[in-house]
Amino acid sequence: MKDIDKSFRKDTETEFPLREELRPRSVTAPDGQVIEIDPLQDYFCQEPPKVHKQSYFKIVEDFYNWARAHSLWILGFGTGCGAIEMRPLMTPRFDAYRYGIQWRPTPRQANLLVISGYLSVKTLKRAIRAYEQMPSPKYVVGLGSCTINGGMYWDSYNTIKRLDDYLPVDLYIAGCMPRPEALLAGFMDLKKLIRKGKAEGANKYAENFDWYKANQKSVIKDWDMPDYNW
Amino acid sequence: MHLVAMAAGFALILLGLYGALTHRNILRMIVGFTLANTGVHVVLVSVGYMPGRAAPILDGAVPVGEAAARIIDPVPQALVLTAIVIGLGITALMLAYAYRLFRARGSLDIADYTELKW
Amino acid sequence: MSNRFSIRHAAVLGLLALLGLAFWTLLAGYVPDTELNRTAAYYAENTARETGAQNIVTAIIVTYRGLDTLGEVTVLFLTAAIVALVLGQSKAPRGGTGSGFLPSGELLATGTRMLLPIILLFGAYVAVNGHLTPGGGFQGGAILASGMLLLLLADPARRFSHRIIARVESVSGLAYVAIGVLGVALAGGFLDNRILPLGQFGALLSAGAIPLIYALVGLKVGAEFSSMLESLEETEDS
Amino acid sequence: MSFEWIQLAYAALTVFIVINYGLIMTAVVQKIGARVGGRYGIPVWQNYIDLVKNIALRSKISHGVMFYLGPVFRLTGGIGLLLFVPTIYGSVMHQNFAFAGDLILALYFVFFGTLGMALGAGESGHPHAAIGVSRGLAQVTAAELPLALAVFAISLQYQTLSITEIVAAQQGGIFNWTLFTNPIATLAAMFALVGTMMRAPFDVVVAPQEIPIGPPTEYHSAYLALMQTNRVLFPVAKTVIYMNLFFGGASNWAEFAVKVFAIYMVSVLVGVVHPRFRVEQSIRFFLKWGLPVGILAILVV
Amino acid sequence: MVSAIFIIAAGLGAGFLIGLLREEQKGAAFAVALAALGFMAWVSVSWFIALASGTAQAHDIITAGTQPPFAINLRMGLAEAGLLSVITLTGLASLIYMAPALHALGRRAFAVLVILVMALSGLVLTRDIFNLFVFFELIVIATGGLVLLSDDKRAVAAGFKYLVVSQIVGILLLIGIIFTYHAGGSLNIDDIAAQPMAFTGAGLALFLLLIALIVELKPFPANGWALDIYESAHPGFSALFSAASATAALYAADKLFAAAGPDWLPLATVLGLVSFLGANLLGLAQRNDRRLLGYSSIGQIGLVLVVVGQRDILGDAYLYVAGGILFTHAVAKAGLYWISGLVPGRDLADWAVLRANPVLLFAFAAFIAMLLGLPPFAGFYAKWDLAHALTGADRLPVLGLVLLGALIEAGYLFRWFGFALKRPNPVAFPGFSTTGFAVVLVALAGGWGLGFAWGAGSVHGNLLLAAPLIFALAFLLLEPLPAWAKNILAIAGLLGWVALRAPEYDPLHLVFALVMLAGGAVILLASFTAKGERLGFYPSAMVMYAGLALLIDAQTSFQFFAAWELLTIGSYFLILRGRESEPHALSYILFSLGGAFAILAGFALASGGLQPFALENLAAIAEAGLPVAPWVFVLLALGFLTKTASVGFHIWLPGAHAEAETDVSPMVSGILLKAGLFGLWILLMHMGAQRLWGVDLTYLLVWIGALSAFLGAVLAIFQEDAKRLLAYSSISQMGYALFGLALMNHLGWLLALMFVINHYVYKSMLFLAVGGVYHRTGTKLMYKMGGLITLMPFTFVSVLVGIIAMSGVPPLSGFGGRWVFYNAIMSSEMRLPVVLIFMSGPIAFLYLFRLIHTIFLGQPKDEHRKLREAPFWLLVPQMIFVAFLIGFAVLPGMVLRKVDAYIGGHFGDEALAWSGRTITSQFGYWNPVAIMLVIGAIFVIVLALLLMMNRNAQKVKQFNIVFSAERPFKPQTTHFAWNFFAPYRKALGFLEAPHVTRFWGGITDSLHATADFTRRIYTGNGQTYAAQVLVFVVAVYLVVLGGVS
Repeated sequence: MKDIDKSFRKDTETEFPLREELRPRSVTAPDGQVIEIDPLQDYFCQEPPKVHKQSYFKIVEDFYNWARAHSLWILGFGTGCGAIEMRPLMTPRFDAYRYGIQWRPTPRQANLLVISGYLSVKTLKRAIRAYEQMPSPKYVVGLGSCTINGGMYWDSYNTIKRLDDYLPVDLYIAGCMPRPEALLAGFMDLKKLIRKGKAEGANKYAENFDWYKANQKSVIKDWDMPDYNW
Repeated sequence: MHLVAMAAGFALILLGLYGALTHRNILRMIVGFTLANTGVHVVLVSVGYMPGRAAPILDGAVPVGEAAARIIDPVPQALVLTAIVIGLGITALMLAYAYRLFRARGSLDIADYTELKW
Repeated sequence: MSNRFSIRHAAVLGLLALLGLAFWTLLAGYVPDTELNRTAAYYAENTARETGAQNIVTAIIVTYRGLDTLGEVTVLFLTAAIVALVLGQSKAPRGGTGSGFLPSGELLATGTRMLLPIILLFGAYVAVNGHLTPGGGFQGGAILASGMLLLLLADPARRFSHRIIARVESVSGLAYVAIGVLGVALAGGFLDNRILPLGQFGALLSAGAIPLIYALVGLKVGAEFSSMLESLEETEDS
Repeated sequence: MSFEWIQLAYAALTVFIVINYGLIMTAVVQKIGARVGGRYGIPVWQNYIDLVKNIALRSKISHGVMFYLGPVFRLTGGIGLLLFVPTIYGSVMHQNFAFAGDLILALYFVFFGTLGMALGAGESGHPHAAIGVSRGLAQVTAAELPLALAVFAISLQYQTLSITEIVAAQQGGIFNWTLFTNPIATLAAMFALVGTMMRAPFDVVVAPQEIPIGPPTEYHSAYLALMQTNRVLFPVAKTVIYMNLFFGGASNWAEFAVKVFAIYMVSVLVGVVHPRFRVEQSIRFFLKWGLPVGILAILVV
Repeated sequence: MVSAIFIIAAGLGAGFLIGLLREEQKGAAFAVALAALGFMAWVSVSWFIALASGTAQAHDIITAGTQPPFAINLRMGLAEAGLLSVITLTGLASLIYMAPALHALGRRAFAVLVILVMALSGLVLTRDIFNLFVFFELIVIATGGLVLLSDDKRAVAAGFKYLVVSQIVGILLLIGIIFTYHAGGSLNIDDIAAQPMAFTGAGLALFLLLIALIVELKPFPANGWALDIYESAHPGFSALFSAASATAALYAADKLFAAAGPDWLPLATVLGLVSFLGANLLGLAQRNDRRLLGYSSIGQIGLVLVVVGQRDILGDAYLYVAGGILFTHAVAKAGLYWISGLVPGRDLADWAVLRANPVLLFAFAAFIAMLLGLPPFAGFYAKWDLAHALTGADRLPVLGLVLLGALIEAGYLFRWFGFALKRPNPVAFPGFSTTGFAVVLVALAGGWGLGFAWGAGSVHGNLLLAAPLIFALAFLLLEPLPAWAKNILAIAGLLGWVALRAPEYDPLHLVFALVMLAGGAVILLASFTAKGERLGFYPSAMVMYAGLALLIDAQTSFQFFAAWELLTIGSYFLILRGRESEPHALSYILFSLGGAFAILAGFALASGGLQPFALENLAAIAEAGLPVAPWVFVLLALGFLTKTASVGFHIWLPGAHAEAETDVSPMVSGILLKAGLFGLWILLMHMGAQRLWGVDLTYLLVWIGALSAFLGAVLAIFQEDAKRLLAYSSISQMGYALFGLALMNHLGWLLALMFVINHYVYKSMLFLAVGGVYHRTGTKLMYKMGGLITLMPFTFVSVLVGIIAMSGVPPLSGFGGRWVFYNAIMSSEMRLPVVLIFMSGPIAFLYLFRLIHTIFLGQPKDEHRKLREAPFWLLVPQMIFVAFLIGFAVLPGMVLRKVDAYIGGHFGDEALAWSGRTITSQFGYWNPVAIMLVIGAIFVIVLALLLMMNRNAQKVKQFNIVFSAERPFKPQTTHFAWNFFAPYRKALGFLEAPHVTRFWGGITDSLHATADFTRRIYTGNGQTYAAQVLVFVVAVYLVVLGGVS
């Protein structure tokens, strides 16, 4: 069930009009000269993401990976109903803190993005932005069936069906929805991946940047942001 | 006697002023002031008056040698002449002004000339 | 302008009553002198010797307080000039006024012709005899001007030459000032009458420059009054 | 007191000890909090891991020079504060650079890091950072006031501004501590301690979800690592001042560890049992309760 | 020497001669009048010179060859000669000025004018009361004629009203004369025996005489007729009416008061005061220029009448004082009326046309300064001596009221000047008549000449010979040069003066000299930015600097006060140059003048009327423990506090500093405020602590300082305008300095001194930086800026250094101030005010952060994208300041050590020990070098660490921020700047309530309301005016009667 089929892609030929505030405009500077503003170009860094090499010494990289594995900072961003299962993780019952897991409110300080359940196209845009703003190495965990194949929304016009078409998913946690225990188990597995140096989603994303972008743009019709959100 | 003249003079002044301050017609005001001026003149001469003495002219009636004892004070008389002439001058001037005012607006009411105020 | 007794009237009355209080104080405190004060006494004793004038008042006016008199003459000069200025701006075109009046009648015209020389003569007499008898330049001048008034009454349309009047006025004024200045040069000070000999006490040509000054004053006053009368006469409304 | 080169090594040692102490102590405090809440809590070495992780992050961004320098200011402020105050009383090694200035230097140097951080946060261009700074500065003006008054009170009490001399004056028994000789000043100072530790109820500055943690919103990787270092160092350095001024100082590292921990726990204890204040509420709180105590302190000295 | 009688003879002769001319010979009439007036003026002036230089003696001129009192005599003395000079010269100038109008009226008008001048001369010369009357009536009639010159149709009515009132005056005068004659047997003024104030006979006669003459002086409130004349007459005539007629009438009154004896003087004093205050108060509500000048004339004549009332105490100085005020007034008022003739509109704001001609504008300013008795004009010397005489005789209420009236007058005059300089020009420039312009210039020259003459006659030395002032005034002549040339000269002059004088100063004075003058030169570097000629800037600035230079040099109270006034005027004109500064400049000058008057009163009180008074003598007063000492202290302190803008007197400062030009703001903030501190310093150094009603006044000052520091800071954080923020911060900083000074201990003073230096540096720097930003962005509102750090990096650095220094954060120099502060309060007994200071410290941090954040950090605005760095010459002084701040931070001892020793000499202690690089006090120690090194080392190490770890950081753009997975669209909505400290406002916003502004606003509003209400007594009805005159007479009569009995 690919998202990119005829029935899903409606009306791609029509140019989607830019929002008012994103259209080029001109302002007058205090000294009288007129300055042309192109909001999409001028305000954002256009640099594409880089593939970051691993450390030269394997032992150093292993040490770093160990640290990364034991310091999973999740971006506090609930995309779907699965978010409700995330909260109990921090309660005394599950206490994910003991594994070095904690929530961060800003993508700059998070390195784990949990897509918690179905992801509407509208939210996808935000998820992409949030993901791209996280510093690498960064990890994506797809939570629940919806991120794997659309789940019960398999035929929805407005949700994506396969998360790894759009973001480099390191790990899916199946279930509808998965219990906190399953989440913990998933995080443990993620840790293992990280320790092994296999969780290089960020580099993968950078390497296949064009492919991901093409996929993303094919579903997000009002693509009104730079290609990479620094 | 002298007091009567002086009192009359003062009365004339007050009367003239009363007229000048209560009548809004410019001509009547002028008349009032003329009256008051006259009063002043009367007061002036009455001050120089000394009972039983003669006018200060040194003719046969008053020989030079006795002048000091026989004549009244000549100074107020000299002054009053000047005062009269000056009063006349001012009155003439006021009349001319009255004419000018009347020509300008066709009114002789002093209350009509109050554009300048505050 | 109502004749009603209003608050304004009452206020003015009150005000004048208070002013009257001051006057009353003056009046009540007034004690007439029994002897001449020192100024008057000086005049009584020295006028004859110093000025040669019989009429002490005239001596005071023309000599001792000559500066006042010069000022007085100037007041008239100014008034005449200003009345001309004030009225000059609303002057009627030449010949355009007075014509509305009816002729003043035979009686007045004839009377004028008869009286005028006498009036002029009398005026001159009063003016030049000021140092001897009551009278003087001012009185004489006024009499002269009354002659002029009579003329105007008799013939309202009549016009006199302003230039002549003005010349008379100015020349006599200048002469007066010149006499005053001569006093500085020749005698004891400004307007000292002793620039001319004092002459015989009681004679017409005595008392130094006093008769001369009074004659000038007479001319000047006459001219000034005439000038004022004429200015008034020449306005549009007359 | 004069300078010798060896002091550099001593100072480095102090910094090293205090950073490690801080890393562990804050983790322990968090663990205690977790235990109170029935959780197991983070491992005590979690702070080290986070630090390494942040340093090990590969991609970094910069918003500009001040953004870059912000954490530098911040950590310099923390280390400087630590080093301008003698850590261990009587120890030659841990006098640090106290010869450079007295208590006043320490008090004012507190603002150095704050200023730098605020500038850096400002250049990040994030409105939430600015809002956080606005709140933080607004709150600190009121919160620091009782401390300033308390410091004034005890400098009057001891007639000196030298921290060493103040500590010296408190030696010879627990009842020589300012805590007992001048309880009012101590109480006033405690208001400030609670108010400036960025813990509840005075932590609206970093309100994590409303204005994603306020000033450091844009900070990450090594920037964040520096700030984390400061986050463990600075409270300790500050607590050292409190310890020196009010609690008799420390004559060895063990005493240091205990006292700093105990004083630090005051703000933790207050924090865990109170909900959060809005900024104007906390300003009013300090003016209504902290200020009078402070004024009383300077009046009764 | 030609006898004075020829003045009268020439006047009369010319009058009659003109009568002889034909109507068409107007040119000849003009020539005759010109010759006559020229002759009269020549005689008068030659007499004046001869009498003043002592080559001639005063003498009587007798007429009719008879000695007075039997004949009229005239007197020619110094006063008469001076007055005659003024009258005849004014007449001559007016003749030239009015020539076209006189031509239109006819040849007689020339005669009238000449006779008027003659009569005025006669009024001055004559010694005979009846002769006085004659001349008086001549004046009345001539006035009645010349009123007609006006194009204004209403003038006729005004003339008539005038005649009506003159009738009443004439009546009173005649009755007075005749009864006076009756009482004394003489009409000569010299024979009038001094009378006690009695209300019978001679006394009452004298009263009538005096009151008639006073009514002729147009006393408030019996003066509606005069105002109408002033308003409607030809300006040339109004000039004559105000300058010559009033002057002559005043002298006539003076002659009689002199004769009437000391008993009557209070009458003159009281009526003069009523006139001075009343007329000036009503002037506030005036919008018509000529009527306003009329009010001012009446007020000024009232003032001279007050002086007449003080002739018993002024003694030899009487002529000097009265003449100074009277002559200056005559010249200035004539000049102003002549200017008004050149201005087509009658509203005050219509004077904006003067902007087309800088010379006229300068003349306007100079005339105002003359009227108000500001240095270096003659009125200033007179005012000074008057104040001293009044205090010497314990007539303090009189002094107070005179100063109050002067302040009100200053209010409307300076407001007017503000209109002229700032209001939109309502009409096209009409082109000024050359003769009118020339006549104004003559008046201007006359005013300056008088100033010189009075200075030459002053025991205190001539201000116009003071080198700094000459230097400053020279810039008037240099105005055509380009600005850069003038700037080089100005800088050279300032530095040269400092270099010249520095060796003679003690360390304290040296610091102030360096800050004010050398510092001024540094700020002037920024003025190289200006293009063109920059008219008016350099004279104003240099007068201010001259004032400052003289202030530091001042040895006596007079020198001090003169310098104080000079710097006030200079700075007023400087502030007024700002674009929106009109109301603020006005409130500045009013507070400053109010303060200056308090200082004047204080010095007068201190000296007890004895001059010259050396500033050191303040110490003697304090030591002697005279009961007057605390009052001297209070008055002087009040004056200085207005300059330092302490709370309560601070409302002028924010606007004045914020709206001034870019390079002016640092001058008035960084430098000018220090003048107030300097004054306080002198005061406290000499007088020490004073107690009033058991209250230690320095304790009060401490509180004021603390409150200023606190409230200034609180207000600053709520400002949106960057320059206003800095301005409020100045209030706060001056509060600190005041606090330190008032602590009255060694360290407190050192603290104040550090603030003097530091505040100069960082506030100048910040004002220049913000000015540079304003220069580029065109706005001062901070929320309209943002993100300028990359565009204006140098400016950012200077602001950064500035705010670090200012907030007292180590390692920069502000910390030194805080350190000294703590040591100072510890050695003081003050506890509670310290709390406020403690609060204001962190609050300062708030507004400073806001300043740097909202301008330089955050999101740059679209329209500022291509902004360039501030102009080079604005940056130069800033970088000098940056270097200085860092240098001063490391090596404060270079400056402070000597001053410390000096202050130690004063207190007799040694509060600080300077060993090596460490500064030790009784309580603590401070090693700036070590601090700098430690912090620098740590900073470098940490930075190196970060660079190592983050070397490959990606530079991103302004919207690359995390935004809750959204992204911002516009910088405007993303820059958190407006109402930056909203929570603070919620908590402490009540402190922002403008109580002080409301208080002063209430005072000015009620003054205006009173003025507007009271002036309705002038109904315009001639009859009412006549009644008012009578009411006035009767009322005075009754009051005096009540007083006597």
